[in-house]
Amino acid sequence: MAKGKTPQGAISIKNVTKIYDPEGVHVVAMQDCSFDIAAREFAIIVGPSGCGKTTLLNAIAGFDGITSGEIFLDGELISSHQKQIKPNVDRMVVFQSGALFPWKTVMENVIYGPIVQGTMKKTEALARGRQMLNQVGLAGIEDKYPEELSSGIQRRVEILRALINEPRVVMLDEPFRGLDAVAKTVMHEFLVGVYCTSPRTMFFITHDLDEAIFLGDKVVIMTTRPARVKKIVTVDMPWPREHHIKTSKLYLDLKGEVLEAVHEEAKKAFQAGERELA
Amino acid sequence: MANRLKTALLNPQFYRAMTGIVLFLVLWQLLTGVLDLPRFKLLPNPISVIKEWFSFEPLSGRSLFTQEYYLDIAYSVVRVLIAFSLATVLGVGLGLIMGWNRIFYEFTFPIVEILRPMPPLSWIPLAVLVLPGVEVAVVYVTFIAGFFATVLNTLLGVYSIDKKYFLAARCLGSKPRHIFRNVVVPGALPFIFTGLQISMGVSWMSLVAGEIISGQRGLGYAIYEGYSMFQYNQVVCYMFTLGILGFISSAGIRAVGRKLMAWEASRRGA
Amino acid sequence: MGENGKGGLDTLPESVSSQHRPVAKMGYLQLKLFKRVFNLRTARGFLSVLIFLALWQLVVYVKVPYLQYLPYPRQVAASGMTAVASWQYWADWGLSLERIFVGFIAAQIIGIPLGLAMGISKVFKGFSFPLFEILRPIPPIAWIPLAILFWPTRELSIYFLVFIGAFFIIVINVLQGVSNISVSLKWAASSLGAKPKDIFWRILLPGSLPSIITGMTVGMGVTWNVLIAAEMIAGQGGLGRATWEAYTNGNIPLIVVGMVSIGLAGYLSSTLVRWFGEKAMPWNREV
Amino acid sequence: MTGNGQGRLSSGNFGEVRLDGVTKIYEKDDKRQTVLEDVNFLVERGKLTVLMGPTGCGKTVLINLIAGYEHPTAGSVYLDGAPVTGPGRDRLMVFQETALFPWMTVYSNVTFGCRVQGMADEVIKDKAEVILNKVGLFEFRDKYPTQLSGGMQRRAELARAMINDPKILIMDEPFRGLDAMTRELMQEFYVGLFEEIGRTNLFITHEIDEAIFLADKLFIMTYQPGRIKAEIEVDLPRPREFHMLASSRFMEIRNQALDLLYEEASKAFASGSKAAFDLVGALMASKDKCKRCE
Repeated sequence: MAKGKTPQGAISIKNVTKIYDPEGVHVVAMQDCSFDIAAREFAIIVGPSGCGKTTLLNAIAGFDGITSGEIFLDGELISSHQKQIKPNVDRMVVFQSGALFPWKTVMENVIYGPIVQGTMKKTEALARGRQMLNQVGLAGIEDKYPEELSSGIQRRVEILRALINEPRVVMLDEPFRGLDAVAKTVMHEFLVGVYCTSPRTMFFITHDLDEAIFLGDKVVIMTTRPARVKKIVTVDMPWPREHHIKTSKLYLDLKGEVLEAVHEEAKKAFQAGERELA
Repeated sequence: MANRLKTALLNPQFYRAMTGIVLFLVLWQLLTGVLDLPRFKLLPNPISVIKEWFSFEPLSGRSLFTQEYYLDIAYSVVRVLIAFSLATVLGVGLGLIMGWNRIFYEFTFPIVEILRPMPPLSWIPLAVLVLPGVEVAVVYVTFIAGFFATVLNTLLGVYSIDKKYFLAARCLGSKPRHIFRNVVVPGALPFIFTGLQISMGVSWMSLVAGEIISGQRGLGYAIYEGYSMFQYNQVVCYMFTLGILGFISSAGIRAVGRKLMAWEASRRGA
Repeated sequence: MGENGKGGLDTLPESVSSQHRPVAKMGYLQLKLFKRVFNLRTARGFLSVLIFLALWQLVVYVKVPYLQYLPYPRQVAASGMTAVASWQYWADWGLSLERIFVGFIAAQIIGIPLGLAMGISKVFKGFSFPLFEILRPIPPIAWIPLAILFWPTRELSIYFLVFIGAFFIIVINVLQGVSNISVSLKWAASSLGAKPKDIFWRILLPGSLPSIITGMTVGMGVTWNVLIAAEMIAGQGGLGRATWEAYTNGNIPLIVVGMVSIGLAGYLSSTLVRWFGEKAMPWNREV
Repeated sequence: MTGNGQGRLSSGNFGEVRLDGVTKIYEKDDKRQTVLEDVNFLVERGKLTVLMGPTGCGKTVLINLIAGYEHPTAGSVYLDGAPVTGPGRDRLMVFQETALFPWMTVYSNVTFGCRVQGMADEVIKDKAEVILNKVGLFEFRDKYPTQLSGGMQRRAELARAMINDPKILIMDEPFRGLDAMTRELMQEFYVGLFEEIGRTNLFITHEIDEAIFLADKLFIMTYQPGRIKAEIEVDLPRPREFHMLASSRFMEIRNQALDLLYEEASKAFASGSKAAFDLVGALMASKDKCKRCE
């Protein structure tokens, strides 16, 4: 594997199956799910709740194993029934409700990775951190605690905390959920900017279809449980993505197509959900 | 500081509080001093208590201006501090390790759970007999009271930490020791300080009982001695002294807590 | 910031954890912990009790300094057997339990309405809470001399001491419970046409029930402490007294038997309160 | 517009709320904060009006004034011409955090209004059955709120409000806590219910797609002090379906609303409000040459 830190990050998922067995209740979360993500591709995963999006993320990140099938990262096996590579900086996760350490300041959070791994000396890490914060216009908040910042800014600091480690894959689990309309558009611009400056493979879970098409090179639509790939919609629009594409005909057609598929699955999941609770 | 006092003086709460306290004192004086009620007249009345507390030559030999008074306080405060710091160090340490390491928890928790319901004061007879000297026994009993409260709350603190912080730390390449120092300890701090508050309260309670029963110098002993020598004013003075010391110690813990958990303050201040 | 901005409760109440976020999960976590302990007890608990006994046996056998005066587990068991067989042992149990429940129930009957009143009317709280906060830090056992002085009979003064032990805790918990009821519940009720009495009986009381139960559970723990001290100092009969007399007669195994019995009695009464809590709040049960 | 359903569900006399020069000022120790200033606003009878604005613009205060939980410092709120004095069954609200009484079953929650009014038991039982079937919770009537999913809790609250046949139904960001799928289905259920009964509805949200999908009329509020900044007529056909989200008219309205919100957000940023800090990145982020395209 070329250790030259040139970001590769090609992921290939081969008929992954995941069966949960809490207290003997046999739940097939994912069944024969297969798809590939090219190196440095911005992949979006959409689908009804409980369709295994997070199961996939946990398997790739190394938080949880899979029942059968294999997952490769640049040709190297990282997850299968027997083998499960431990989480490391190559596969960084940005959590849904944000996981900045509330007891550390913004700078302490950003440089946590390099310091703990010993890949950078303190002074070097501080300089790199400050440079990254300036680059995205967040200079001046180095010594603030996460709780003092808006959720939009916390989300951006968490993404920087991930990127400073130069990961091969960045996985985001509905990172912009709960932000209001304006904050979301701001986050999209931020993410496009950061992705453009140093592109790397993105594994982005979301329910917001505008976000999916605006950011994605490829939108993978999952079925309801047991989850597998229902449809893959490729979005070939130029980078860096600009807001005015949202009124283009191509954009609207893609959105209609994805909306159709997702809504169908959501209905199925809803009936199943209600029955379960009854 | 000045404007905080100013706003305090202006708002009605302050006056209601004062009236409440003054009413209580007047009622107390009426019941014990003025009226001639069967049981009540045995009790010391506020005026005599205050006179005793502030006099230069108190009948009981103990007032704000006598050396005895401060000696008693010193005895009790030293004992509480020793017991409290022991309970904190051992309690927090044990609680963190139990919360962090599954196997250690499996074996130690049931033992803790067996000993915990035992009221600390039931240890007194055994402690006095087994431990060398009464002083150690009193400190031991005070320690036991605080120890269990601290262990349990520290344990709850570790369990209260959201799983995502552990996952995030591992993702960022932390080794177990990093996770312990950067996630477990800070994450459990709010609960630990809850435990310390409770532990301080319970320690004072056990100390007083320990001093009364084991007949050693200190505020608890002085209260009982005051009773047996019919110096009831002294008993009430010492009760309020204990109250004030209890308040100061928990205020102290809160202050340390606020400083240590600066990020907490920002959450409350935001 | 989901902080409940209400109630100036900055002095930390005896039992209730302080104001910041973890307090909301306190009840739930304890329940989770209690559940975990329960199934652990059946499986591994027994094993570690054996370890505890083995350790105890070893410590005494090897004559560890100071601990060599401890009796062997066997001796304690024997003395326990004789005690259990004797009528006096159960009489002490009965007396202690009676003292606990009279004092404890009195504290709830007076404490709960007072806590509710403070939580509902700001004016009343303005008058009474500062005074309450002055008396609260005084350790209950410091009340012994005044209690003996004031109350005509010994039993009454012990009831009073037990009352003091539980009273301050229940008032603080109820006050915390009432002030934490979210305002949207009160607004929703008043919009739906609820009159003040409806709001009290159907919203405020049930809403503060979880805190009342917490106050009772913690209060029970404290009252046993107070009772033991009161019995040892001024009591006649009761488990505390029995343990103290075992001490004065130098019968160490009986002391340990006394301690174990007190521990058991304390645990049983706390479980009784927790069971009562579970019954009183069907909606609170783990789903 | 489907006719007003005359079913037992509602008596059909729905209200109209007018706000006349309403101002609300909060005073804390010595600080005076003007939350709403001279708000003139009409919630039309039988229409679904949506209110949007940056966080901290006083949306929630405004509906609290309509519901009668708070009183205006100046100006007044009228319901069908009569001034609003306090909370009442003619103006019912579904709150952001669930306000179901946790200690009551679904049935007793829903019938609380009627029971407190002293209505006869059979009448209550009958009305409850109709409304619970309407929201699909009849089999869950003996469950406690904690035993329900998020979506079901919201539907129970809707039932609790609608059973009392209010003149206006106020929704304070009710779907905010739900996961996206439940949220979509709740939006569809809610707009279907509105289109069937035609009750006057005032809906608050900060999700732009949700606002346009539901609204007949969309109001954008200014940042502090809160005032009505603009009104957008949402002329999408009824009944609303999901595929409309991909229509070009939808996108036009969306961009129009987004521009208005942008202006307000930048004003909020200028005044340093924490929520507006989000905007920091956008105004300064410079995208140098994109390496992605090499």
